[in-house]
Amino acid sequence: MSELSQAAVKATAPHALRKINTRALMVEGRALLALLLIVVVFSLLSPNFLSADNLIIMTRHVAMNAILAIGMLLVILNGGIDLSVGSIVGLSGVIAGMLLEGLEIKSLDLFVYPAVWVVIVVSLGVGTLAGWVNGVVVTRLKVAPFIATLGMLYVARGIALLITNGTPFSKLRGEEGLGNTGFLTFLKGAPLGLPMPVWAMILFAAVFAVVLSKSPFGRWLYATGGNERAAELSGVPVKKVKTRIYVLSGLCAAAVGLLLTADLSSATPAAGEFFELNAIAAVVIGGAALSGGRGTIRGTLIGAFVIGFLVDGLVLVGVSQFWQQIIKGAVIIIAVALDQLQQTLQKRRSAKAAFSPPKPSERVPAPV
Amino acid sequence: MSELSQAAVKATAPHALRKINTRALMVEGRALLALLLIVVVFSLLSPNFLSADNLIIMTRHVAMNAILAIGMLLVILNGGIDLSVGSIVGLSGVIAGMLLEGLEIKSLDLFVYPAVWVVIVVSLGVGTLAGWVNGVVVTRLKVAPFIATLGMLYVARGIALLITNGTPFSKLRGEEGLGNTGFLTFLKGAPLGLPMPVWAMILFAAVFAVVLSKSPFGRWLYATGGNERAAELSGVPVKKVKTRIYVLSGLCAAAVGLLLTADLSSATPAAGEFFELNAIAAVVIGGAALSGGRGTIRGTLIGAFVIGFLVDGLVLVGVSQFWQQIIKGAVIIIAVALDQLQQTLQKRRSAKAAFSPPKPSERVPAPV
Amino acid sequence: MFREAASPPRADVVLRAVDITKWYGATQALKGVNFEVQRGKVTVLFGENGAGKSTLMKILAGVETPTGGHLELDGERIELRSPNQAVDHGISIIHQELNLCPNMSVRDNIFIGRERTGLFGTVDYRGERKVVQRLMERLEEDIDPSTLVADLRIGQQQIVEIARALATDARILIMDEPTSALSASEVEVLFKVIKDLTDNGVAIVYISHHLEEAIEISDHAVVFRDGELVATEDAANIDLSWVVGKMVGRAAEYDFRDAERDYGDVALSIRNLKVVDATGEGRLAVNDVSLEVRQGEIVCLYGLMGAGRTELVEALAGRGPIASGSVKLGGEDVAGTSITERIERGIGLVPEDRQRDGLVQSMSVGQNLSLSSLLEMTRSFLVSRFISGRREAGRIRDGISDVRVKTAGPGAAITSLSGGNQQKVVIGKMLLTGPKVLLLDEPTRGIDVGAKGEIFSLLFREARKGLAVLYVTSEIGEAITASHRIVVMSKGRVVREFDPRTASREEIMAASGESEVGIHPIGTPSE
Amino acid sequence: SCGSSGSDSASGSAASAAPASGGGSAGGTIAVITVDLANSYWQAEANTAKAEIEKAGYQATVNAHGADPDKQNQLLDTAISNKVKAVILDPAGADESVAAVQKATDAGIPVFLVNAEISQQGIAKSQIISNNAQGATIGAEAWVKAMGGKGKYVELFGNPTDNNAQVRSDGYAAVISAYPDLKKVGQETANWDRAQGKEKMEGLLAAHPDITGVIAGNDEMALGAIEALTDAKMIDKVKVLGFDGNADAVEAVRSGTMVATVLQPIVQGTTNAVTQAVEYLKSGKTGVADEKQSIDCVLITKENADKYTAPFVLEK
Ligand SMILES: Nc1ncnc2c1ncn2[C@@H]1O[C@H](COP(=O)(O)OP(=O)(O)OP(=O)(O)O)[C@@H](O)[C@H]1O
Ligand SMILES: Nc1ncnc2c1ncn2[C@@H]1O[C@H](COP(=O)(O)OP(=O)(O)OP(=O)(O)O)[C@@H](O)[C@H]1O
Ligand SMILES: O[C@@H]1[C@H](O)[C@H](O)CO[C@H]1O
Ligand SMILES: [Mg+2]
Ligand SMILES: [Mg+2]
Repeated sequence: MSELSQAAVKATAPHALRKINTRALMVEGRALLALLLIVVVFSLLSPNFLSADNLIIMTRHVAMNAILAIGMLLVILNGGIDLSVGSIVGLSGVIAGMLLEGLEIKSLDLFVYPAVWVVIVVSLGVGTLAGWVNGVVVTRLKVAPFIATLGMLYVARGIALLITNGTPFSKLRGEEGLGNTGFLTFLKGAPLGLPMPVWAMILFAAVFAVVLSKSPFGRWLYATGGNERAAELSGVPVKKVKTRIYVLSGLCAAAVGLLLTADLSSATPAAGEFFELNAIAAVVIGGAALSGGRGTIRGTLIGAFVIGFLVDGLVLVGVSQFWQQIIKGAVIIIAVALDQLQQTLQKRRSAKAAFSPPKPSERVPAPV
Repeated sequence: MSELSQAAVKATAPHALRKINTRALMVEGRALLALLLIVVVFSLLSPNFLSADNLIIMTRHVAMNAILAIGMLLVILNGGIDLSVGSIVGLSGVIAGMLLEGLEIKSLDLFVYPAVWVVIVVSLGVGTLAGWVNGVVVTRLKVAPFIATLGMLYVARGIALLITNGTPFSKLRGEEGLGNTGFLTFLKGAPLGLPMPVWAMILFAAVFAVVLSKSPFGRWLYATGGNERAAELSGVPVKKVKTRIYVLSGLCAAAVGLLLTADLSSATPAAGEFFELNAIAAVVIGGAALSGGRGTIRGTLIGAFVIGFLVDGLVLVGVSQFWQQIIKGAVIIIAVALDQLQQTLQKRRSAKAAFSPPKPSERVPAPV
Repeated sequence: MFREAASPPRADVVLRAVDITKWYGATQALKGVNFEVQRGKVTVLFGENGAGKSTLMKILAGVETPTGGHLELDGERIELRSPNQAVDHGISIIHQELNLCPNMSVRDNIFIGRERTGLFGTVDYRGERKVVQRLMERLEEDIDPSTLVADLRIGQQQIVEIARALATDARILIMDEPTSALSASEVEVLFKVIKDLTDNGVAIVYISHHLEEAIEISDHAVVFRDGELVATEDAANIDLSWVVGKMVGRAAEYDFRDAERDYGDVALSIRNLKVVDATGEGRLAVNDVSLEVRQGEIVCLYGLMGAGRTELVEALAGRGPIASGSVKLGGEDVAGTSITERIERGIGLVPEDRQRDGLVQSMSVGQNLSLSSLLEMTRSFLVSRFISGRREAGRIRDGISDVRVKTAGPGAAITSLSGGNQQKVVIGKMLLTGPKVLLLDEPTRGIDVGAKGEIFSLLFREARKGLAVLYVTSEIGEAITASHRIVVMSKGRVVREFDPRTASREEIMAASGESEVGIHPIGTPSE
Repeated sequence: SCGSSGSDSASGSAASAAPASGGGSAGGTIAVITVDLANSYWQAEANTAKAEIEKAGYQATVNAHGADPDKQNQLLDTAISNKVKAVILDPAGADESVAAVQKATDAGIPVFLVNAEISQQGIAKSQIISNNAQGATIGAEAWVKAMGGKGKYVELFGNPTDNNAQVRSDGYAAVISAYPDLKKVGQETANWDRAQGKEKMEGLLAAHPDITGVIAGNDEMALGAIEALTDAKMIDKVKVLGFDGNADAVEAVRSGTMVATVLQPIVQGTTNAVTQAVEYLKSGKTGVADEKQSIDCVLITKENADKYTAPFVLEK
């Protein structure tokens, strides 16, 4: 089998039958190369870039996008897209903020202060619910994912704004007497020196890497993305898989909503605007195909690091705001174009190989 | 032939092989229904909705989105997407603003004030160029349209910001002495009582309706969107078609940039943000498939009217900002879901028709 | 009509379909069919395209639900709502169209939806891999379980489909055209496997448009026409003419052997052509091919799957790049020209995969027909050229009657046509461009005997008018009965030429390397 | 000490990669974080800050958070990594910015707020804000006078997630409530934006063709409204009030299409912020008693419009 195709196998089907090999690495090579380049360039331009503190800070920034991107990867593997994640980030954060400030039950003239774990569960639940609605609209009403989630982008943001009436919730600390403290300390903590979002990223990445590579669900997902009809005929519960990925994407978005709320110590309805674009970019830079069936968690993480380090690096070395945008746009295109270029080059190289005479050892007497 | 397939034929192939018939209308029927519903509801809620003045104003609002949507339709017919149109709107407007304020040629210590037609041509040219770059990145570098145009979204916006340095150009009136007046009067005019954007919409719609239905290019476009490989083997110049549609989409965006600049009497680099989402929504509500090959100018116009009348109507009757978003999201989903539902129902109906007893007149004596 | 209703109930019937009807919208695909499957026997279905064979099979396999009627398994009424339910009942199917996920490995494809799970519900890849290895051994194929399906050629993909069905250990195995992409030797292996299965009591339902092959394997023959079951017969009592007669209701013309005649000038001349394998495996798909086709001549390119024929004709049509060598059309070199330009100059291709490369499914019959020659149907208006509706309609009408497409009209959806008629549209599209050389890649794959006859009479008619035809086939009978010259390719090279009037099947097959079993990479210097 | 490469100036002036020159013995970078560089108000804020910082012998980096508290958070993180000397910040929300400012302060980087406040004191070194309530009051008074104390009007509201939007709206309402003959018939959010201001105004005009007044939360929205009114040929009948005092608005005041705008002394405020920052870096004190310093806004009408000499600068 050719280098290319072997590599491709590893990329598309990351089932851990074999150890990681050099060929497998080559596939994410382009994104990895971009990442290395970014690291090298910025560490030359700024001595602070590679400081431990800055690395941790940048990784925390990356983490939020990476978690969203992991959810987005699932959707993209299926051949869909989720434009609503940014709005779900905002919505779930706002729900948490609202619950922590206390719910008034008018009819009973009562204020209820749910415990922190309830707050977290409910917020995650709301995000998951929004994702489920996406899934149902896509599978049952047969609305294209782009449109279904575009609708949800507006709806979820509108609901977040309605709930807050535009003003953020900021009493997130809770009160001892009300039994609802700990939200901030828990989600803003940094066990073993790593901030919570980074732990969350590691957790999500690990869980989903296993799910994708080891579980039947993972295989079903790659199958539906590769050929939905074939998957269906093979007995894959296509609709269930599809619904579930939107649910999971909603869950990822809700988790980011919570982490972001803690990070800002306030829940604002505008949180998460345009996050979807960065998440999609991370997934695609990480080697996934928007048509579905191709992509890995590892690649997606690399993609998230490329974007995060790039954005932070540009600020760090003091590139002007306007140039930051231009460079970001160019890097997104170039990173993906490199991928294509490399494939073309590889083809050309093997074409050349077809013409070159066999090595002496292989040479056989030519029939005259 | 079944009703379904006939309807489908008409929908996918609006080429005037036959006259418009009722079945063809039914395809855009759902969007048309949504539009009628919007008109009815809002005219009941507000006596001003159907006033001549308001209709003209709303149509002007619709026009901008409709022109973008026409360009977007071309791209979507091809199975692509163009996220950069909003940024190109901003860029081309800014170019016009810059030229009207005069170009300083430092080396000659000279200020140049181009004539208005030059300004218009150059601005359209810049937008077209941006579209061409999109096309080249998609066809030559083989970057997925979503990514290529996402990159351009950032790059074009960044350039617009760089040019203006953030402050809008507002000396658009020009000066008699400099020979550069007339930009505003021309683009803000209202010949025969219809504002210029409306005329532009009519022009673009008419030209592209003819192009799509009557020209080889139009047919090629439907073919590449329907099955690119087959189109290529049939001798369709696939890459040329593809590049050209991004060019045309850029041109449409540039035209909107000029109209918007005139409308606001100032050129701001932030103009056009998020316009792409409304344009895409209009195209899809109008019955086009994001997978390509299906869609019409007429449908797209109806889609643009649905969105525009909805947004303006909600303002008119005084619905709160937050509810406006929720309703907009819901309407986008519902309009597209209706389309799917109708197709399912139609299938079921024609299946039933096959079973239902023939009408009395057709009835033949049953063999006992 | 229903012969089997009158015949005595057979022993050993495992699966019975009773009074099955099926409607698709307003089309009735099955009109009250009664059908039986017997333990340990091969039941073969014959019928023209669109007769309803696949529809019935899909119903048996739980893919489609019947509009009326029911199924009985071992005498008990069953309802199948999904393919998985059918598999649970021991019914498996190899679909007519390939249903694989190209982005996944052979192993994954074989176990999608039926994973073997181990500890904690994780997939047991190792176990699956072993099963796949055993299946490949049984099918005598050298395919590694971790190969990406996209990297397999179409015949190997069909093997994977077969392996997938075998992996389910079915009691009833339905094979809907399992051999359309297989070489004769692979077919032989498959037949061995089928024999093995039937010996173990498995019931087989088999469909193929390769009539001779199907007759060879059958125990019972069943013939469908227009959604009805029109004949059943024991294998012992049937032959080719019986089958054809029942299928089409008349004897089909299927022998075009011409008297020797003079051909015109050289229309197509290929010199030392080399084409690199597009899958990037670093070898030549077409290796130093030289060939000439004259006006009025029909040349058949015979060979095994993977011999490089598709690469050759695609390179001629301008799809793939030519690595070296020359291609001349009427004496003019076509080097560096695009597909579009080549069509203009008079060379066009009817591609191998009709659905993927031949048709624009979202367009009508008429629009598909006119797609390649739009520019000739334009008139200029103001600044540009526009399609003249009248001229186009006229050309389309001519096209439809020329190639005899059975359709409700030019506005009908292309997907509403039967496979054979779709193929005629693709051919008609190229004929409308007024070609000097027509290339056809497996023009009769999956097409019934009647349509095959029509397509060949069409080609011979055009050839008599001066058209040069180069077509690819993997069916030796076709090569012998419908060509003026047979060129055999193997491993990227032209190995021999034959005169169909004098050549024997055995000679041709031997030249193609048919007798060797298994697959060897092309261009390896091992010869 | 600080090795950051030169700042490619946002104002586009020749990139000044030159190391800290003259003045400040220490040198180093001061980070300016504003809201939106595509808005002339914040552009003025950023330009002033940069110029003043460089005048004082420091380098400046300029970034914008786009009213996104997360982006603000990240920019502050990066500033901390960059070991900047101080931060001049126009915060993204009063509540949402508290934690971010706290973080910088904890990292030993003093933060000086301009334009908008945060909801806690004792974290930032100074909060120099224009007195939005006072500004809204004087603006509304001038507008009420022009209205003759009666008539129907509509309001264009700023970005609802920005607390200045509410403060200004409340300030207007407080004044207007004393005039029962002034009736508010509609309100729309136009997110500080000119294009949205125009579109929303057109909708409001269709619903209420008989209005005679418009109050807007800022100049951009007011300018959009003026465009709409001009197109509808109603500009002579309708009194428009703006807020900010940007150049286009002052031009409109001069030409009579805008009744008045309220100048936010952002240039002065920003200058003060930089001065205090520099002082603080030298002496550990800002030199001003109060953390919260509010600067009164100034009304710009036709009478004093010619004293407007540079963006957001009104000569005494
Ligand atoms: N969905 C969108 N549609 C249109 N324009 C958008 C969209 N999202 C972002 N933009 C535009 O892109 C530009 C930058 O957006 P974004 O907020 O993603 O960049 P950033 O803040 O520089 O990057 P980051 O958030 O990754 O640090 C802005 O001008 C914004 O208007
Ligand atoms: N999904 C479908 N929708 C509509 N019509 C269909 C569908 N599938 C099959 N048909 C129609 O049902 C009829 C029977 O088709 P079927 O595929 O069973 O034929 P077949 O005998 O298998 O033909 P072939 O030899 O070409 O495979 C045809 O007229 C076909 O057009
Ligand atoms: O103070 C600023 C400016 O007035 C701007 O124009 C809008 O946002 C406010 O916060
Ligand atoms: Mg952002
Ligand atoms: Mg079939």
